[in-house]
Amino acid sequence: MNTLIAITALGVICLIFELLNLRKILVPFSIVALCGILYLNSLDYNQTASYYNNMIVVDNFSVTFTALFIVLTTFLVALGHHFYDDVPEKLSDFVAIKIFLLSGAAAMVSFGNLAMFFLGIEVLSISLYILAASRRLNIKSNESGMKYFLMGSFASGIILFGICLIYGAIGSFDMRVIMEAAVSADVEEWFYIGGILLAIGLLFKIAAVPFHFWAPDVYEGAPALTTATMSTLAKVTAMATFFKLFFAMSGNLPETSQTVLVVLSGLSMTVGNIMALRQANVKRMLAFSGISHAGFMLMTLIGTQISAGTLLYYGTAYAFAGIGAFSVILYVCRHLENEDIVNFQGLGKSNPFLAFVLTTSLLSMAGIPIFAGFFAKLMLFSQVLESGHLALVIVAVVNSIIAVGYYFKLILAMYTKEPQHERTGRPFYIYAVATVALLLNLTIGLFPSLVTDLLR
Amino acid sequence: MDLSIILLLLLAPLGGFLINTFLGKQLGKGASGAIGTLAIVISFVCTLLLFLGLEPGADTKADLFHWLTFQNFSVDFSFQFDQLSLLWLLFVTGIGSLIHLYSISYMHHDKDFYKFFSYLNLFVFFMIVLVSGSNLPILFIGWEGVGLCSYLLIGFWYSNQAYNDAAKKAFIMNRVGDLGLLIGIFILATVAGTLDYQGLETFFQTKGSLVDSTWLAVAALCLFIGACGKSAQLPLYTWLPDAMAGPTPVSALIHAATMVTAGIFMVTRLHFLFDLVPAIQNVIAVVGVSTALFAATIGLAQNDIKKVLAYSTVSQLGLMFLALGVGAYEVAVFHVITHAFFKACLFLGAGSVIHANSDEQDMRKMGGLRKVMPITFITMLISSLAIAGIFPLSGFWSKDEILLEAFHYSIPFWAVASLASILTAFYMFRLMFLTFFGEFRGTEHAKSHLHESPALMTIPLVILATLAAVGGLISIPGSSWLMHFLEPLLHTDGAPEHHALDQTAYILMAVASVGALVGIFIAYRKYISNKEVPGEDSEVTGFTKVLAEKYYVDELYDSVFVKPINLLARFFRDVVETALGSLVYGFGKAAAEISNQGRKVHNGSIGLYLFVFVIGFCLIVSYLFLAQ
Amino acid sequence: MQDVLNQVGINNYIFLSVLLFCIGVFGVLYRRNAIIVLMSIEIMLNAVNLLFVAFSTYHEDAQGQVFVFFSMAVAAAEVAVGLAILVSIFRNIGSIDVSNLKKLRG
Amino acid sequence: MEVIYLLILLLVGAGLTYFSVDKAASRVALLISTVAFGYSLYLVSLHYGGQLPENIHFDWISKPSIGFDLRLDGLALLMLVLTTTLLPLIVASGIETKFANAKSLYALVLLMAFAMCGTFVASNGLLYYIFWEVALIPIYFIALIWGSGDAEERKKQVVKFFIYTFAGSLFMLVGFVYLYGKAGSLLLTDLYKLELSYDEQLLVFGGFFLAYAIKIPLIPFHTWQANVYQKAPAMGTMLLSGIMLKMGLYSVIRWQIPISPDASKELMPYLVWIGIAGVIYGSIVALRQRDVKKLLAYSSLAHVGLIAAGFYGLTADGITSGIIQMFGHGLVVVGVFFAVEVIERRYQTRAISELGGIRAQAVKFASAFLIVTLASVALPGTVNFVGEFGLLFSLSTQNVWFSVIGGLTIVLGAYYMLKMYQQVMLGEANKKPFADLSVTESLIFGALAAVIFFFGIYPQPINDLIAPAVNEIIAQISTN
Repeated sequence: MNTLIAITALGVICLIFELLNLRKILVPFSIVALCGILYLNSLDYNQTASYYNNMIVVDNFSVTFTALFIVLTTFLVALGHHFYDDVPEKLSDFVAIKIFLLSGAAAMVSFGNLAMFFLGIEVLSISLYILAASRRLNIKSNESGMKYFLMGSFASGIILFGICLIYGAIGSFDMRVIMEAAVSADVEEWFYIGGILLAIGLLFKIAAVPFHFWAPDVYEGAPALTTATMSTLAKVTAMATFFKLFFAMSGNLPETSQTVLVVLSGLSMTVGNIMALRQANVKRMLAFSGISHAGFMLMTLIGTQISAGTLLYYGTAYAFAGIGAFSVILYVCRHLENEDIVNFQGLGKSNPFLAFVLTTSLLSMAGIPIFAGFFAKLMLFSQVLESGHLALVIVAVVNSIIAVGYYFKLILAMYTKEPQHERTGRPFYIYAVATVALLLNLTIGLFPSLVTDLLR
Repeated sequence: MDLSIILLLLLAPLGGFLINTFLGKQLGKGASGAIGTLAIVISFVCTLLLFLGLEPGADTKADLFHWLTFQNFSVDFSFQFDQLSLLWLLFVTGIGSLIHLYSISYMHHDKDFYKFFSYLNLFVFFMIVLVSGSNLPILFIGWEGVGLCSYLLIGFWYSNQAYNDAAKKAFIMNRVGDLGLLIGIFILATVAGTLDYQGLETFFQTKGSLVDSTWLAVAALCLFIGACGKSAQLPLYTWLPDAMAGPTPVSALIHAATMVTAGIFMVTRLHFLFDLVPAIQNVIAVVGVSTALFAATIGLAQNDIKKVLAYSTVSQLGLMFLALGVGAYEVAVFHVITHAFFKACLFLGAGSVIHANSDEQDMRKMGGLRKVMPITFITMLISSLAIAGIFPLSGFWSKDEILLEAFHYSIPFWAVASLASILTAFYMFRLMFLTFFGEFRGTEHAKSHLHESPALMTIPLVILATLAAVGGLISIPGSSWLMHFLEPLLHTDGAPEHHALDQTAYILMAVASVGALVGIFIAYRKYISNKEVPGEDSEVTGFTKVLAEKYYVDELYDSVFVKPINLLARFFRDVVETALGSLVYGFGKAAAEISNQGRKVHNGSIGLYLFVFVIGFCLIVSYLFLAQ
Repeated sequence: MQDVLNQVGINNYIFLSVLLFCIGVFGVLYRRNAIIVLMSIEIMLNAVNLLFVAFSTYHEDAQGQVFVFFSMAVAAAEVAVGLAILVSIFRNIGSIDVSNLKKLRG
Repeated sequence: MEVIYLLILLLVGAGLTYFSVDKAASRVALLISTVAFGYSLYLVSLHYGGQLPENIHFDWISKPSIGFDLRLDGLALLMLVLTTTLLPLIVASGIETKFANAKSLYALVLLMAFAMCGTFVASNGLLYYIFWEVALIPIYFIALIWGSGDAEERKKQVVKFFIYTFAGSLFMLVGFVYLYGKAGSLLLTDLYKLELSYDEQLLVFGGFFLAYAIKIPLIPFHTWQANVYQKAPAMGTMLLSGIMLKMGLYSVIRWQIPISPDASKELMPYLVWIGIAGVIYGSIVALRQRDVKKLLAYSSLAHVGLIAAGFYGLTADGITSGIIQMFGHGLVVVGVFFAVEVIERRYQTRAISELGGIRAQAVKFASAFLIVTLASVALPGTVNFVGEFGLLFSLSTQNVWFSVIGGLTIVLGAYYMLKMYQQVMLGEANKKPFADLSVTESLIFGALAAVIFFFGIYPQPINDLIAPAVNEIIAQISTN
């Protein structure tokens, strides 16, 4: 709870900083403050508590995921230092929006009441609409924001309808009541319909097939840093929320719901990966890659013993790899019109370190060992195989193979071609974020217990 | 057995090889040749020492160290110097020494002189390993080793790709045989659990009858295939005539006297196995006698002096296999030895002739050389008489014994073998008459260079001619030293009738002698009286043409084996590889194509996106409710 | 209220809401004018709000009505953002037809 | 503990090399690899003295419970020695070539050696898998960046290679995951104890088979091989053919067969035929190649086919001989590819049609090339003969036809190798000058020849070293 308050307060302080003309130290200050909040958050570990009539429930699930979100926000804020060089007067707005976004994300994993859940998801979404459309004069950014907004609102409507039906069935928004209702035998039909609507709304947020269409367009059009936010923070948040809701409502779910999950998971992977093969724009490619990762993450919900630890690990691995990749993309495409793969040519020669970071990030996403992505996939396979879904594992394996195809397109461009552009400057924040992301990726890749043991 | 002598015997040629390989260039030709020759002479002396110190019943084995380990048997690096090995070693190192000596002069102008000696030394080394190994894998080391040296020496003049082709052909054909040999070895190892000669002999004597005779027959047949390869028998003989591409001393040493007899050696070594499978013995006899006749007929129409000798070698080897097939191992060995003498002499003599003729090998361009090269002429004449089987030269005794044994075994075999002998007499004297009699038919330039060869070359000729003349003494019917010498190994005392000098034997001897004389007479009529000279290749017609073209066997092999394999290789390379490759790419291409189609679906229209959203929504909801 | 609800029956409220919601959905699907699409989304949200209120009465529980305030506030914020984006789009391409938004595709 | 130092040495060595300068990188790498070689010999001496602990365990991951387990028995040690023997030679082979960004290249070479050594000693399935995959990444970059030929075509081939092998190994990973579900551990010994039903074994066997068949490679999974060998730089080709494909073969006897013995037994004839088909196919395709490296790649295909056939024949003799042949093949294949590199350095071509007449100019090189050529056709006296003889023998004990058909390799092998040698080396002196071997080059060939002949005459040390491991494998096959 303190964490949530502190985050919101930090957002307000950021806005005040602009008034106080302290723009120059805004980013370092926010980073330090976020680190402080991270510490604050860690104090709640192993201290389950609920606040305000169970509006907010702080447990290990929420603490660990919130910690991950804070770390990711720290990265995103740090990357923002250089990203808004052309509109310095708006820096504080963007930083503040990111921090509000974080508060929404934190609310989404620590809600104890569907009202908080709805607020959280809307805070997150509205922040993202703004960020996506934030390049006012750029038609692509506008289009991206508009598409996201229209479709996001549509999904919000569905979520709201779902909440409404659940409320109608049990007369409460409280998660404890919902969990009880889920296991009880006689409950109104609406309850299930509401659950399904809720799930579909969240499937939209994590961009699972067939609700994924917005993702590539929005990712491509949005400013790169926003794309980074969407593909790391927003995606993991939505997935964690989905997990939490699913866990709460999975009391006596019919077998068919598993089938649906298996099919959606397999479809998301396959569609995402195959579509990514022929993309020239890196952001768009990563959007499709994100769709396939959504499919992988859906696998955590499959099986007899679903494991939050696995999801946390997968999300962490995926997000760190994404941060690493986007820090390089931000660097490479700073002064360029688009993020096409050709722009990455020769990076291995001009900036070997960044090329290395991008390579490791991509290898991690592809699931190649010593990087975190490998263990993430391993645990998923292990869990799904135990529950007997060999076919899904095979699909996942085939997809991992396809994925290598497009990840390597980027690596090839970096190492086998000559640079087309002069690349100057060694922006500190980008290098720092890239380094830290790489180290974190390697650390949890070599010692996965560090993360998985947080949630047992 | 004195280990130091054995090691010296083995290692002297190896040392010679190493010194010549690494230091040959620095040493200069004189020292290089001397070291090469000396190495073999040392081995010869060692062999003599061992030979003289041989006591019946003594242990002849020398274990060096452990080599291969398998579950049910193991192979040691060990050698055995019993009667058979020593006999072979004697003529290998003996003739080897002479040929080395000869080569010093013969190869004097070659720029790779030292290489030649290093290869020759290596050859002798492997030959020693081959004959003195005490088990089949060691024999196989020598077997392949001599094959390698043969390859190196046939292709000694590597600038000429035709020679290289011949070398390659020799090696590959030998390997076909080697595969057979290996399979035979494997079966023996599985059946008997040992590959040691003594162990095998014990096994076959005690448990031979318990073993499934099919396996024994297969093993024996496979081993015989190996022998066919090395000893140039049908159908694997075609490499030997081509092997004449090598320098003449090589032909003398490797392709006449020693290496090609390895097959006979091996069969003799494993006589206890072959004795158990009469069917295979029959096969051996048939192959031997057919080869003898087949090669002899080809020999009739050859004009290259070395090719004639080569086919003669194939034919003689066929006779030896006939002897093996009829179970007369000691007779085969006897013929091996006499053949080594006279054939080495013939080859060296041919070398001498070629040397004098400015490297011309075509007999149509020779003639009348007896006046210029008397020593060469006389030594070759003696050897030719010996090979033709004229009393009392060595060839008479050995060939006669083979015919005798064949007669006792089966009269058709005898008849064919006799025919081959008559043909031999004919083509050998065709060679002699064309080369040494009449007028010189070469160019004026060549004529001015004609000369008798230097002493280093004639001395070996004389020694070999002497041996060819008197070598038969080691096994004169009635009192055969050779038979007694080999008796501990071959246990020939069980078959005394082999050497009974009865009336039949005398008649056969007379028939054979008359036959030989007839052959010589025909040659005389044709080439001396009528002064015929074989025509140009293009003029030859009819059956002679078939003979001159060696029955088109090479062409047959080419179209049955070589071309199809190469065709298959092309097919694999161009079709199968491409197909497999594109199959793998196909997956990638298909995925990319689906991706391209999918991109059309993602057309940027919010309406479509939401439509799919709603469709998906409806599908999920309806599935969840309908499926219940 | 309770009486009215009892007379009409909760199911009818649900049907009405669903109907309204579907009208909203079809509006979003078939209209190209961004403003109308926005309004359709509002219809969807308000359909739900209606149902919230109905359920709230049905359960005699105030939470549902409180939730309506939440959702209205959120919807207002959303629309504000949406209109802002719409304005900047209109400035850039001079049209508010969503079918013109096809630069991002493939 | 000791073996960990070796791994650390290679890893740190890779780092040192990367942070050295381009000019000195090859020497740094050579130094490190030589030290590694010496150290592995020291390990052998410790092993013989019984002072080398066979199993090493560190806690690593708590859930799933995976330890950092290494196992250094004779078999693993032999593979380690093979790797560290070849490594200095491979590094030395590049010393005379100027590479762009040499420090990265040599760092990758050492990194790859590190991963390969790790693969050989890892005794926990996951650790093994990680090393296995990590070994793939350096070779990918080595082939991609320092390879030869048209860049687009090379890219295509190298990516294909990576995806293909990666695809195979993922199925192995599924196999491991499955095994973990059954055994609750991935420790080799635990997996050996596992009693799986036939169908379960079949599943695991199949997963592993895809990985190994592609890596080794067996036909028809070989299509990456020739092209990558051709495109990769000499060093990469040597690493790939000399060591990396041994990883696949090694894994067959260490992981695949003992874990799924019943499936192996049931499938034995088919697997052996696949291996033998590779022998014949590889030999025949090699006959008509235009590029020397491609020819040698197909010859390698034939050789490993025979080794695989020996392993899948499931006899102690076959496994022992196969291991010896792995050792021999590693040496020889490095030798022949180095010979090609020597030619390419001087003539800038590998097209057979453009070569010939080298023998007349470079006697030393001709002899060296001939020696490795002959070793490749398993002439007695070379370690390859010991291996091939044993392999064919072991196959003959299962079915004589195995060894008759498989034995055709000695005929066909001689055919294509000698044909190649003739076309490349013999004939009229080439018009272009060909400098004879330099000192470094001579030393590399000399060292290879020495090892080839020594173990050809005296293979007993290898036999002794691997006998316990082979017995364990055989026991595993026969008890289950």
